[in-house]
Amino acid sequence: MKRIIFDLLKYNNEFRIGVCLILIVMTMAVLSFFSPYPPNDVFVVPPDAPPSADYWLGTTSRGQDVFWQLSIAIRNTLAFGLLVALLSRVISIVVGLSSGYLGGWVDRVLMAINDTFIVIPLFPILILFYFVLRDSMSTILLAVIMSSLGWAYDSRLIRSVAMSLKTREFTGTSVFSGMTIFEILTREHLPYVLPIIFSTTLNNMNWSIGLEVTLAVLGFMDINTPTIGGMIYWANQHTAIVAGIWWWITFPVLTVVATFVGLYLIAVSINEYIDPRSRLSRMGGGQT
Amino acid sequence: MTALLTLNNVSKSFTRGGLLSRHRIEAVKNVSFTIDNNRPEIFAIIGESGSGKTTLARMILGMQEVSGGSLTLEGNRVGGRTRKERLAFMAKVQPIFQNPFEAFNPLKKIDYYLLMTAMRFGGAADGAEAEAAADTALRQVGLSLSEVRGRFPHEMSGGQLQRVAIARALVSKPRLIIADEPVSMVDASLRMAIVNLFGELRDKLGLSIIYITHDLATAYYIADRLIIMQKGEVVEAGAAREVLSDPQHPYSRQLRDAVLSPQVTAPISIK
Amino acid sequence: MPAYFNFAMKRLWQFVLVVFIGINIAYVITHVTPIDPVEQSISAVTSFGNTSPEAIADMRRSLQELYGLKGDWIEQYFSFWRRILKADFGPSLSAFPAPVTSLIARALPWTFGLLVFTTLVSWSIGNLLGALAGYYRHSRSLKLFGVLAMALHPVPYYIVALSLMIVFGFIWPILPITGGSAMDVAQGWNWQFMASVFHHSVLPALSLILIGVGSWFLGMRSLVSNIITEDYVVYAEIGGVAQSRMMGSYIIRNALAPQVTGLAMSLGGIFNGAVITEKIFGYPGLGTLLVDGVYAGDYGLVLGVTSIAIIGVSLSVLIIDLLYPLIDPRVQVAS
Amino acid sequence: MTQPPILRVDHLKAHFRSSYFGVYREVPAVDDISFDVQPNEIFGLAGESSSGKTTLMKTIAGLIAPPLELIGGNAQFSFMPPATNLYGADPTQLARIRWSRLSYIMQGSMNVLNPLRQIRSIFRDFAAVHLGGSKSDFETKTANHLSRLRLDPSVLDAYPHELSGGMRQRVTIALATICRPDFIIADEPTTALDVIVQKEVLGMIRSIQREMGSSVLFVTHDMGVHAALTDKLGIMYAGCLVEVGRTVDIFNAPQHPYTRHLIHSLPRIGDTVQRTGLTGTPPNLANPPSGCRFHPRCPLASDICTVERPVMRQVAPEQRVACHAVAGADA
Repeated sequence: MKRIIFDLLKYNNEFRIGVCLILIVMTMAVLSFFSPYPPNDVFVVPPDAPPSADYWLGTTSRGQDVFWQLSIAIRNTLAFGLLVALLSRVISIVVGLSSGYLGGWVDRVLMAINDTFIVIPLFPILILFYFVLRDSMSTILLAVIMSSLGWAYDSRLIRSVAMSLKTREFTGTSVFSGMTIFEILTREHLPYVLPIIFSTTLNNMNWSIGLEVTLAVLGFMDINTPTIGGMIYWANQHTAIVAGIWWWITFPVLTVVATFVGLYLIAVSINEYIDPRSRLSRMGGGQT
Repeated sequence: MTALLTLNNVSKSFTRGGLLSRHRIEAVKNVSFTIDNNRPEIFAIIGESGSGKTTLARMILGMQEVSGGSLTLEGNRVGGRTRKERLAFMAKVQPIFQNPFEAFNPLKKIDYYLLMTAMRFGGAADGAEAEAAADTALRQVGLSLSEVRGRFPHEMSGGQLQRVAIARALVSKPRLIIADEPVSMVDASLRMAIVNLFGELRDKLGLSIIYITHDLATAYYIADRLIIMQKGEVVEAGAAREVLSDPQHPYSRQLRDAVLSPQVTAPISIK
Repeated sequence: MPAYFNFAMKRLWQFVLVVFIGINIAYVITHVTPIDPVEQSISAVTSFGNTSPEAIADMRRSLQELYGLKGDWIEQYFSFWRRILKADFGPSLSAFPAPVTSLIARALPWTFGLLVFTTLVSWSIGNLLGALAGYYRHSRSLKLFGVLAMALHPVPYYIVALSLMIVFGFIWPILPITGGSAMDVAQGWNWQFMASVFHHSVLPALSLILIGVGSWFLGMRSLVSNIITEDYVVYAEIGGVAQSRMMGSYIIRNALAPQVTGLAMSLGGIFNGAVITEKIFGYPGLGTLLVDGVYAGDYGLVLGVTSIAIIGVSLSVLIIDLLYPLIDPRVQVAS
Repeated sequence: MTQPPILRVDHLKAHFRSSYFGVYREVPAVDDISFDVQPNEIFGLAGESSSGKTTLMKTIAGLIAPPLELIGGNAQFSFMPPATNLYGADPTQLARIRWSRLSYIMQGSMNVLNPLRQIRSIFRDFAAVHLGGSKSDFETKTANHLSRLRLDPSVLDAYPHELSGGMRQRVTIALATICRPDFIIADEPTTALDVIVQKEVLGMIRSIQREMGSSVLFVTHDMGVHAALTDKLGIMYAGCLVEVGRTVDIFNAPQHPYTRHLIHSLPRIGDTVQRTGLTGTPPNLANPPSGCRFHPRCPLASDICTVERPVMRQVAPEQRVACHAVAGADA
């Protein structure tokens, strides 16, 4: 793994740009721990101040410093994305690996459910959730709901790899070396899907952050936890664009776009690295 | 005279298609033969693609259910229902696969599989015993643990890997080895060494080998008995050299006549 | 033909399953909540203004019926399904007493038109450019397009729509940023109205297309760069097959099958995008209806739009799936 | 035998040069190889996996793409202008030659035909330009040609996946021969086939070659196929050609120790001689042994073999061998 990262850093432009963007965003997030203001307090600074030496990114109409708000918001947003991604990884790994390896009716049942989750438009369902839960919709609960909805596409990917792994002869060797199904799945097959898991984690983070921003902007989640979506929500509530407080909207948007593009570029370059075909074309000499 | 492996009218059919155009494919039809416990032999199953030979092998290994007839190892159903039964079965029957480069996980060191087999089947209580068992097995194929330890599959040649695969199968001290096309992916210059090794294992260790192949020449060279399969059915069976010297069934004859021998006789017929 | 019939039956079964599971999720969501949805809805509606006590009682009755709060849970479950199947979601609370069904019927053509148009446009343009970029890998302009697509594709619909709105609504105000047509133009099949609809749809359509083109472009480009290493392409190349034929019948044709599957699989996501885009631009479609329904606490409306969305999206997926064998003759022999 | 060769391979060298994530590798897959192919003959090329035979074929065919690089030498077809090879020829010239004078039968018939195209269209894509004539003319020509290979014209309506493996390979052969090319390059065309079908397909290649008088460069690792089909034979080991001659001479009197081993190690039905495998392992081409590349495994190796690479020597009128232990005149 260390080797892969090193190689990619040295030779892959997309990866380098992605890592730079994510490092910037993560630095922002870490800075939140040194914020001079409690995140939920309002009117701690003069409102509506444009970016200046005192307030680097300006202040909001609610009297908050955009820079420090942004740092706590991006931290929460990233944490949210990571939580959804990790939880949904668990489902997609379990479903994908076992469906691919066991085959038969287990596979048919799991994949029928899986395909259903791929097709169903999730956004109306999330909205329905909010509609009935209203104020009890906490960020953690939303993360749990989203991860139980957003695993299907990736588990199909994992399943296709698992199916080809099952037919490879070393799986037979493992069976006849006395390994249990659990050992085969975790020790023999899991290492092959790890790169996919890694890149889908990043893509899934993008997906969940995107939905979080969207839901928050509409006010369909806990708007008191500062997130990027929440910031934009408040800016919209105060009609920041019309009022000319452009910095209140622009900087959160820029930050979140940097996150999206950064995560995506890293995922893409890792995908390219693990795709045997593109790797072969770079190495060459596969056949003599 | 006790039977090691008994196949009695073994059949296998698959169902293909959906609810309405369901049709059955009979991959193996009524195959019967017995391998004796006291007379180790190399038993060749010969057939082309689609003859059902690989399906038959998978059934003998308990990797696929039998859909008709009975298939027993020392009187017990092959495979086994519980994990304990399966382990007991696998200790007696071990496979060797076609592609030595694929037989071991490329991400794992090879000795891992030898030691795992020794711990699970060989009765090895600790690491040292497992290593000793692995080393013994490797010496039976002309290698040793010190040559193999810590090496990844890509660091070895196809011939070496196939030897290690055989050694791994030997660790559990099996009674029967199922070798499915074990030399078809091995380079010609190394192939005969592997084939000869099968003969040695039969003679020195007294184990039986089911040798599945489409190559009639090596079957003639090493096998004691054989069956020839076509579309799931056994069309001819008997002592290997007798059958191949004078095949009776039209298909066996056709097969024998299609073998291209490495000698220039008449140029290939132009029909 | 029996093979196709089989294939079609399988797809149909998947469709039924999706709708079944989807509607069940909706049922479960609305029934496991600890909050009393009826009182919650009524308080949400009444907080907007003065509603007569008779109307409130009327609402309460229809809500209780709609939620299926009468009888035991089996009875509730079946009455829920009965309503869904009859497409009867009761009267809308926010536009009382207009039935939810008529609100949805009014909004549906807008969403349908916007979605079909943008999806077809972005799918074809994205795939065409992607195929060219995968085949002519050294073209500078296509590379530049690739960079743009990479920067744009991961950004969610909301952000793109918002940015377009800021640019074209405030910085350079040349396009209408809200509504489906101009207020002063009467709806009807006349030029003036059509032109107004078109004018108003530019921004919502553009934001959907921008993202769509990017993602189809990237998908197609990587597909094609894999396909050109396939044996049959290499063989056709050394066989001197003409370039145009190569591009059309060998490369694009073979990349099309996975891209059609991809289209079916991403329809749900595209619909999500449409919901939010419509809301931002005040476009009078299902998305706006859904979001406004939530704000107004209109349970029947939210449930109705959700159900229609689930059925509509899976129906579109079914149609694409059924057409798939036209593109790939191989599925007819596969089991 | 004074006829000029249709293909002259002259000190051809092609190496894989790659710099993959900073690690430079140079693999001499084709290392200084010379031989001629005469008109109207089947020239066989034998060798184990990674002996460089496929790379040699690609280099001759001009299919050189990074990381494969042409280092030196030439592969000259008689139908090309003097001193030009396919690699680097101008595209219009190549387009004229391809399929009308030079065609290919590739390894793995499974994937060489576009899965989404009917056989009829594939024939049109490849051959219509060269055969000319109206659409119905072309249809008739195609159908006639197929019947020559005992293929029913109805295969034209099929998609590749609807045909069996043997059928597909016969279609590929029909496709490669329809323009009656002067030279056909065939890379392991029968390896994936069952023996009965293989024999049939080989007979077909043979008969159509004799009928058209084309030359075939036939690559396979299967010595049985070479014995049955080819007129001349070249043996490759680790990127080098070690022996070349008439097939019948090579099988009856193999000179190079490696060739001898290849022929004698294989069992035959009807004799029970004990056969042995070769010791040692095939060399890693990225790091080949010094001197003669076969010396670590050679029973005849002496000191000179470890340092000096043997050159090709004439040992019989039409047989050349590269081995220090085999006496012969310098070629």
